[in-house]
Amino acid sequence: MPRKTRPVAIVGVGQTRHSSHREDVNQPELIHEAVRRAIDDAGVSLDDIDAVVTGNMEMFEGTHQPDMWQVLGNGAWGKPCLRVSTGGTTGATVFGAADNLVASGLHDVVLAIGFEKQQEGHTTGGITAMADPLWARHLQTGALTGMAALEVIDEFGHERARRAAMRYRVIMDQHAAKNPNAHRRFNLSFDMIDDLMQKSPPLVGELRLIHMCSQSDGAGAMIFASAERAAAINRRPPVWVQDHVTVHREETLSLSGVPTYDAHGKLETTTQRRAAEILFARNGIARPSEEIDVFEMYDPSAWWGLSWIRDFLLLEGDEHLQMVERGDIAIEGRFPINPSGGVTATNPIGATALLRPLEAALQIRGDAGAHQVPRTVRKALASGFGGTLWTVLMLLSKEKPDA
Amino acid sequence: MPPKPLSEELIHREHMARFPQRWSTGPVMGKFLKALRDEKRIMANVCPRCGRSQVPPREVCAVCRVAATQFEEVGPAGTLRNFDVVYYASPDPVTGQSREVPYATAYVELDGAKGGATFWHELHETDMTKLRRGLRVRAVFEEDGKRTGAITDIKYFEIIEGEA
Amino acid sequence: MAAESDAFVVEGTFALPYNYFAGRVGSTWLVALRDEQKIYGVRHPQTGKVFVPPRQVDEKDFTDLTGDWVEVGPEGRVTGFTVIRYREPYQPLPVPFGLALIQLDGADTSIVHVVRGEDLGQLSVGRRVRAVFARERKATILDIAHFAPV
Amino acid sequence: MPPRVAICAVAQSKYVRDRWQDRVQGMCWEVVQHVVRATGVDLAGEDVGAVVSNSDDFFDCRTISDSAITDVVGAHFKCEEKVAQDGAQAVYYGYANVASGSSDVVLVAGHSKESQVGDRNLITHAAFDPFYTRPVGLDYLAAAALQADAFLRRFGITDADLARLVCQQRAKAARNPLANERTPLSPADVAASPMLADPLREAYVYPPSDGAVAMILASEDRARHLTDKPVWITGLGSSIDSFFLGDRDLSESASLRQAAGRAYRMANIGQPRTAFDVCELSDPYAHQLPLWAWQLGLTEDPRQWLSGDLARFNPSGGSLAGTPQVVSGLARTAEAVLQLRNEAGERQIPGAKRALAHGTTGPAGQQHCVVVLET
Repeated sequence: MPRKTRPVAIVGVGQTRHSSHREDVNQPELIHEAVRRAIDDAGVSLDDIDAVVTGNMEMFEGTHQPDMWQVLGNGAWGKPCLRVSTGGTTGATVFGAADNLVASGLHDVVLAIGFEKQQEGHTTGGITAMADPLWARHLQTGALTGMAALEVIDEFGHERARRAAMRYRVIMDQHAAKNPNAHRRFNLSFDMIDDLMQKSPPLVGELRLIHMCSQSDGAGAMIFASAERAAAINRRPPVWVQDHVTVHREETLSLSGVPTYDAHGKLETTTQRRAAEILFARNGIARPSEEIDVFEMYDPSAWWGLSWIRDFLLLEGDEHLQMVERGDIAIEGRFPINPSGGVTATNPIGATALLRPLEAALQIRGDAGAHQVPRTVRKALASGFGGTLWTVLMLLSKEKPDA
Repeated sequence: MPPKPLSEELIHREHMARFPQRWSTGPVMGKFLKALRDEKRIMANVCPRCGRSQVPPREVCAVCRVAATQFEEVGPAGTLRNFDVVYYASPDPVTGQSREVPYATAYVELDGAKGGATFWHELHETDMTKLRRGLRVRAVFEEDGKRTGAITDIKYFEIIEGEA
Repeated sequence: MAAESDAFVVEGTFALPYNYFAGRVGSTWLVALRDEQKIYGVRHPQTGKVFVPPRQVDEKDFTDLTGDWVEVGPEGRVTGFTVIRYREPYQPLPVPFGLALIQLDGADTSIVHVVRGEDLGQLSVGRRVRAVFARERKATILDIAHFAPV
Repeated sequence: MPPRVAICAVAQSKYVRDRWQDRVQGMCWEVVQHVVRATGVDLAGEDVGAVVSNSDDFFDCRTISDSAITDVVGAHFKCEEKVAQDGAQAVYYGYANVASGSSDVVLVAGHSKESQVGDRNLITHAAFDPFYTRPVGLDYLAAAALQADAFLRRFGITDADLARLVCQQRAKAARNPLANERTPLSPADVAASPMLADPLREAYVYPPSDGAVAMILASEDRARHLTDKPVWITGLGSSIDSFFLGDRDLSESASLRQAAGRAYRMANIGQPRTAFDVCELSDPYAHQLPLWAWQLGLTEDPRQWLSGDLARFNPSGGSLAGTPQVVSGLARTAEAVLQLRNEAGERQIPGAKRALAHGTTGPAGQQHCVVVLET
């Protein structure tokens, strides 16, 4: 069991409708939409919020210390307001920080906010600026790489790999079609796979435009509360934060396909697999794909999404490809992944890793509407991705964790 | 007075953010860049505990959490371990200007590098269909008098024809 | 071993393009500067407090403020000031120039804007000033070119 | 009940105007090594549960500034979370990380190199919104000048008063080997210092600064193994004020009063005026030391306070002597810890048992964080 000073519940969530363009609002106004919805969802007032945790990646909007301006809309005035920022994982770090702030006893009710307005900057240029200026900034192209594709292709063959990645992408789009907040909805179908494999414009190598995550304007907000306050708020059923694990890795973007070794000469694993090993061991989960009811994964591209199923679920060989080929990951499948449509559909980056547990919480509550999975969701997994292939893995549960 | 209607016209403002920078190389990166400039040599540093190479060298070995103090020459030839062919033009934050596409970048395991370390750089090849993992490649240096102590003192890597 | 003597400094640039959106509330205010040469505030429906610059909600209680636009100024009083004497590329006027907090007539909050037109040594709190509109206006806050003493 | 949380070790680099000889990685590694050695934690093992880093993408001109320092803070295949505000907020979050039960031991590590961009006003100008406040040329220096104008006028504090304060504080900095500016100043020197933005002279503004700070936080059980001299975090408070300067009364600070109130409640402090042996306040602009002291409840009359005994206020020389804006609150906390451990050398306040450390983020002190520390 994870050690935790006291249990923490999610008592309200809110998000904007995500879009490529929100010329009608400025940054604080966009955030406000999500905050207002979370407060209404929880049925609390602004005064009930004790503290705020917020995050985004400031180079995307070119605003230094943006939390200063955001106070006009984020509800933090007169309250403690923490800003954490860890790249793509920002939303998940916000999630973890809000959980820690409540569990620590410092605050009883904490509002967590993730936000990005990609339209205001150049997403790929902004990400490229993460590379070291002396040796890598001239080489990086944001988060665009074909190397994940190259590795899957090398392992499983050109035809099967490309087909599986596109099938994954079509399933995600079919999910997004059911989610009114999703940004991109193309109405893709399986009979279009061959055409997409040929005609979608290549970005980098075998990574094509259709595979890649969107660039969205949007915000998400979640309200965390102690058990006592959750019992009093109680507008919707509480969802419990079971655990979260953060695994970063070194500065270099070792996308090389060359195995690296740890100090003991042991083959290094991925952050995805390491996070899953820690999380499942700590929470007594022996068979993740059977014990977990739904997974909201930060899938920055169809290739990464496809590939990481294996790591996150601690699978071997081609089991993850089979899951996609059989349709297990569809909403009505055996192990639904991203019923929201995921990140290839919707990606306001600083919000993205918060939208994953937010959507997972909706699934547990049974409040996901048309993209609700047709089963009782007792345990939901959510992941964040960022930095140099960093992972945050979060586990939410319907039942209150044992003290 | 009737309420003032909100504007239909939506105002926006374009802006190029530009900040002058003074980047320190530090001793470790400085030694690497000076070796490129003065000797046309690629210097990796080596972790005293696990023995893996880092190229470019960094202050510590991230795995062992110790300073990596020893330097060894690697390359200039190596094996192509992975690569990207970039078709999407994006701004270079060093200039703010858009890059010309397509271009290729490569992760090269330089000869002599240990522990799977690869070196990331541009790969110069007009026929992108030639690229595959395992190809032998070599660094091509900027000519004498034109090297400035920058990563671009290596102009690019090129395929060594005839070597598997 | 690498030593301090191996280190050196590389001069370079960091540059990225941006495109900011004022939003509908902000655009309403900026378009009024351009087209009407008028300055508006937004009035809180319960407290009656008039805010300038405009904003969508009151940050303290989340009350929507976009329903009641009231004209403020163009005159007001200086509530605080400084004289900027250091030079930066983003400054709107050559130095030295006055930078003042100005409470426009009819407003309950002050805006920050530039003041010119008199000996800067005479700038004082309580001084009456008036918005001077630019001849060429582009829907920016600098459509008010500056404030001048009345 | 949450565990008590102690600071077990602190390290600061020497603050300098231009740490040209190191990347941020080298600067950060130096202080991390120091706290690792002081506590004996194994950075490569399981000792450290999480790293709370503290830096700023804009000052580093690097997206995900913490990705540059993952290696040197030992976060490879570990948890690292960056607080992107003043460093006191990193202490706040580091406390939460331990008190929540998430981690027994947390490494807090902050860095900033203001020399990298040369002119830091370019950075802080970008903190203003693009439509109402940027076009008129605001930056944090201009905002501080508007605040100084309001505060000095309200209390009739003169240029000569500020000059005396700055000379006194510089004399303290001269006793701090880590301080950036240590050259003694005379009132004549101050009078010759150019006016940047009335009433702020160059001598009233902190010099451009490079530096790094690290500390180890631990739960009570673990702290006993890591140090003989734990310093307990007994109070924390934070708050943020309005963004638009014209929405605030700049002659005072509502958010600092709120932050202080919260920290004092948590630490059971009823009489802040007499509660602290040492106060380390983030005062990048000279007028902020009396302003903050007043709003923290350390004096009822900031004008009178200026002519009193200031020995216990910023014995380090404070932020005015030159700590980078981003890590300022972390540096103040580190100084307070050194005082409570009786390790502050020539700047030691004898017998210090309880200290206040403070950090501030944003234009004219929009946000404040207060930390109460006890032996």
